[in-house]
Amino acid sequence: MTMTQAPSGSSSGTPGGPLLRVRDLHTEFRSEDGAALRAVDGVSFDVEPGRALAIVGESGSGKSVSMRSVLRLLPRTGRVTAGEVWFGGQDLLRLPERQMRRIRGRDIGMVFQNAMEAMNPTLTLERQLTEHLLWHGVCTKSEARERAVRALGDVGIPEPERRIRVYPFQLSGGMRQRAMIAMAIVTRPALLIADEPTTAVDVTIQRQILDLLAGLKDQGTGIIMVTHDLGVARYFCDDSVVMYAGRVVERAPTRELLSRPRHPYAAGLLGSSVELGSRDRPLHPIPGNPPDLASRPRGCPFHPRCDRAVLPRCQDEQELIQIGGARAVACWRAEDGHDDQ
Amino acid sequence: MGVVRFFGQRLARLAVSLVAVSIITFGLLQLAPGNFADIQRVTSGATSIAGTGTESMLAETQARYGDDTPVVQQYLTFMKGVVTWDMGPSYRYAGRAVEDIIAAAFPVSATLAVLAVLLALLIAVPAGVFAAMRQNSKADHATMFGVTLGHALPNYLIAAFLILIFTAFLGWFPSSGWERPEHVFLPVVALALGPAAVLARYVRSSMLETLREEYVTAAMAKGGPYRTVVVRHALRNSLIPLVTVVGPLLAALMTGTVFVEALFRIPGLGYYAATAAASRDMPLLMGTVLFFALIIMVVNLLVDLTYGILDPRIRAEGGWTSSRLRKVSTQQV
Amino acid sequence: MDVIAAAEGLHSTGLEPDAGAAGAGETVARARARGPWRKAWDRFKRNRLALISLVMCGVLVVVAFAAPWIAPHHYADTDYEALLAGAGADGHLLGTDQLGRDILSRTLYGLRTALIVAFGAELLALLCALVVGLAAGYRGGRAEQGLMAFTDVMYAFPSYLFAIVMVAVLGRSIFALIVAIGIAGWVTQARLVRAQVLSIKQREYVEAARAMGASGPTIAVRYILPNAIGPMLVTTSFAIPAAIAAEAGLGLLGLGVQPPTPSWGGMISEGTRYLLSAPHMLLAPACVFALALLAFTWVGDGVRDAFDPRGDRR
Amino acid sequence: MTTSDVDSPGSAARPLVAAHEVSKVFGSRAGEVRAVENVSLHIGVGETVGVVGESGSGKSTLARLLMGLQPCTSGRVEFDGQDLATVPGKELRVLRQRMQMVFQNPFGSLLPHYSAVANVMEPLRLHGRGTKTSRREQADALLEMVGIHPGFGELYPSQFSGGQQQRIAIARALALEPDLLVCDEPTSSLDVSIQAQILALLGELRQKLGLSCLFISHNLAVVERLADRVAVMSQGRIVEEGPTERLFEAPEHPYTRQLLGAVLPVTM
Repeated sequence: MTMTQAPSGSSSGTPGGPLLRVRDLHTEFRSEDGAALRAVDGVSFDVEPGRALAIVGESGSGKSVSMRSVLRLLPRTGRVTAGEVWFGGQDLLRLPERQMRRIRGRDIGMVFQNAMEAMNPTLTLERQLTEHLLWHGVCTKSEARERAVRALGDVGIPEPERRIRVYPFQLSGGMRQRAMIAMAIVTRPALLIADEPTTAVDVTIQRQILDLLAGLKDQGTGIIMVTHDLGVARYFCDDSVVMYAGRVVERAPTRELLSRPRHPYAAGLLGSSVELGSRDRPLHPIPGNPPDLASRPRGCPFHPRCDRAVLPRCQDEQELIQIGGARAVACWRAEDGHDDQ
Repeated sequence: MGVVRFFGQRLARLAVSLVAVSIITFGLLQLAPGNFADIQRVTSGATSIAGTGTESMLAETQARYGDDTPVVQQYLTFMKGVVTWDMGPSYRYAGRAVEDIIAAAFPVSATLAVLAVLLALLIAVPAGVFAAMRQNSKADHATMFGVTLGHALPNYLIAAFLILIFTAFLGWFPSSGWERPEHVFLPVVALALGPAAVLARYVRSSMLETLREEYVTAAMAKGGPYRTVVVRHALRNSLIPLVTVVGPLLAALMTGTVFVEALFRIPGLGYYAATAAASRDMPLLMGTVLFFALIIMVVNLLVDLTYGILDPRIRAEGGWTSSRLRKVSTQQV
Repeated sequence: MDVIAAAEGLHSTGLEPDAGAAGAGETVARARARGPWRKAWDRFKRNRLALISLVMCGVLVVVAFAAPWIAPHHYADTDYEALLAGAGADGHLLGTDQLGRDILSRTLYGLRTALIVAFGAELLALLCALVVGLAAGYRGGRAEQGLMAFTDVMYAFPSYLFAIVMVAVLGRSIFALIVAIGIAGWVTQARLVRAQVLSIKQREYVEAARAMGASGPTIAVRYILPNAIGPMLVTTSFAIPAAIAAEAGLGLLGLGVQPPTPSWGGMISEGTRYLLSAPHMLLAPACVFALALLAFTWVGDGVRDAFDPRGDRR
Repeated sequence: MTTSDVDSPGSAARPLVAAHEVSKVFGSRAGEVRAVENVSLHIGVGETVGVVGESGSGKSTLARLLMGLQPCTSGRVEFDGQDLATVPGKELRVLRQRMQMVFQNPFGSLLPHYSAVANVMEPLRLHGRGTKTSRREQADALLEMVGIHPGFGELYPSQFSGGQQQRIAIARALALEPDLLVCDEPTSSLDVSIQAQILALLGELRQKLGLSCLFISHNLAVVERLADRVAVMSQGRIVEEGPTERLFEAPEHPYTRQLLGAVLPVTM
């Protein structure tokens, strides 16, 4: 446990309780013609310390928007309209901006998809790795530099003393991605949000990045991994949440989810994934296209594409149903016997 | 490409461009129907400057060029004059040498242009940043409306309105002359508002673009105070390309002085260029045009150099290529 | 990333709802075909200022065309009984100048001069720019080298100065002004065409077209040109007010059309001379001039926003 | 080095297109970039060859060389026995009817100012096939075949989702009934569920139409699923080539092994 930097006020949280508890989160975007579009529509999940949670979904499912809602970093047109985000004993959504700022970067770190875009091209690594240590008053400038060098070494960048003086574009792609992770963990946050950190890199580098993050997890950091790749979830994440059209459709331990998905969308996603050695298994693609935010179907958002849908029952709102200890599914037919081949 | 090589290449290109400008101008003026003497004869008496100077000046010109010297010879003689800074007498301003007129007029125009650039920057940067940070607010819309006005109206029209307001109706500032400090105000404002509008629009859109960059979000995610993030991450990066706009802008300003100087009757380079053109005073026109071109090219060269120094990407990669720099500068204006 | 995607999707073009209509809904009738032009026009229509300005520009063009019939006097008619008469004087709505000429009539004829020169010059510039820019951008080679070398020179040769020299050479006629302003302006536009063509050439659909077996000219004319027209329209719509301003500017310097044909620049120049005794001489042409420039510029703004919705306006 | 062509196990079929020791060098500011170096590869009639590699391995460039879209710096490409470099431009365009391409970015590769059906009709028009009405009918049929309701044919590419755009692009590529279909990362810009739709469609069409296929992807699983034979590219070279099953089960080259080892399983 390297959580020397205890989250402020974390003492008030229940010991052994979740690190982050998101409840019924709703986020809306204002469209050009003034209509409110629900990008996130009642999302709930928990993150435990030392565990990784995968948020799985396709583009437009609201997985990234949820993360930015948690950190309150939405673009101007977006707004959290309801919900609670409990972290360290306080509801982040009700925190004044000044206190929220103390949490961002210090207690909750964020890793982005593409380091080329997420790092300022005109500042050296040193500036970018130390500035938030100074903002949060964690340590002095010279200590900050030492910590930054150490963080670079920790993520496997050789010659960190020299590398800290370069600009991001002077690093190779894989190295840059690591430097960005170093930037996020230099403050030793209790929670790390990783938004598709391996989507933009080659497979060989993907593996290295994930192993790096796994080391952090073993040290007690809670990690949220936003991904569209079930392989990443399977390799790295203890628990998974599947999102579709702004909603959580299934929540389960990753292995259980992948061995026996209960929601038809989750099953469809699995049936759509192509993996090595599955040459002879026929693909079962989900027909149709995901709905856009402006014309979301009534009730279960998946029912127009679902081969198990029963109308009009599926046009009614469907809450998550708890099945078993750790699983929940937003489908009333989840308990029906599966007849998958 | 190294800095030195880049610089050398650019200097060589500058020389070539200057020669090209001189050839074009000289060639065009050779095509002109009628020469100065004809025009003077036709209009003599009507204009005040004719009279005694004309005859002696014509004699001197003939002595210099000869009546039937071939065009190429004339051109070379003229260029020799340019290089040795001895361009002979002006037709229009009898008794004054072209180089003396330029030497006297340049500081006037330079003062105007530099003051105008400073004023423009002073208005534009805060206005642009302010508008960007309050995107789509009333203040933003008001700023952008002002920008459209400054963008649409040429400086002499702005000058006309300024004269109407401040001279005709309020009587605060004189409308012409260049002797006392109060003569400076109206021309500088008239000259600055257009560039200020261009710059403000540029700063605003550049800021908006930078604020959308993921590294700004990333800096916010690190817990940076909004203001610090804006200044350190967004403002800095959106002002670097601004340097490249200042070059073409200065060029526009320098030429813009032509109209403002004519309107306010300020004895600057532009004023002389205009009168030289109107009266076909070829040596003076050639001299002023070449001098303008030289200034603009030097300014552009300095701008490119500054840009390379400011942006670590270019500095570090040694990407000193004009095409790359120019790409940045032309796209934006 | 999909925060941005979501946000931009909402912002941009109404693409998402359409995609939905084409995808999920089985109602064919609901989906309306909207090509790039249709979309641009729809966006332009939503911009009220641009729409009003467009009408205004139409009115200005009609007035300029009909000036001989609308103007109460001929522009050169002198009324010696009313020299420097103020606005509202007998028979002279906007007053008269130092020679007793009717300011309203002169302003209207000035508009006529300005528009003829501006449209003529822009047409000339556009023709040159399209031919050279397209050739330089698509073919590269000599055309490109030539254009780039020439622009290098023209970069140091400010267009106004060039126009001044041209007028000095060609004399003071409408034709001379058109040529001077057109030639001075085409280089920048040619560069823009070239840049546009180069960027379109990078687009995958051009490579796709080559892969389909399309020939060079077909690609240039059928695929690149139509997609370059939008941005060119933006440039052109800004070039027209610029050309109007250039015509007046040359007039101001005494290099405009031959007097007594009125030019706004000349009128402004004269106006400053009689500033204190007759401010209306300056006020009337300056206001109409400003109005015309703003109307054309706002149309340009509208066109730009219509073709580039992500531009700095939003 | 034609022996490699003869020796490779998949060469029972007559090669439709064959690259013989092709190289492609791009000049750039930083110096020369050897995008493709000394690569030999052939595709037999009715065969699907997969090329895998990481970004910058030169696989996309190789596809363009095989299509004759870019000239080789050295080596030659033969299509049905004809050296593409020696075929004059006009005949090359005629030859292009027999080889068509599907690109990574479907929206970028469709003509934005043409409707969906016009996009599909365009290759037919270019090569003067049929009349306007017959082309229209053919385009409607093609759209139907790739799963786009012809009633949506009048819509423009920007009005479709990414997966639908790729379907339209496929319909367009098939309009000329080509012998060879080159797919350059056709699913990598698409979501997982849409990727599956497109892969299923491509698999089905390939069988139905008896196409020869070059399939380029960074995704090993995708290539494994579709290809009969696979070439692994790294830094411009083919490091290993072989029948799909053999290559995935018993990779010989260390790079192939590294690549395979990095893939994350989903269910196994």
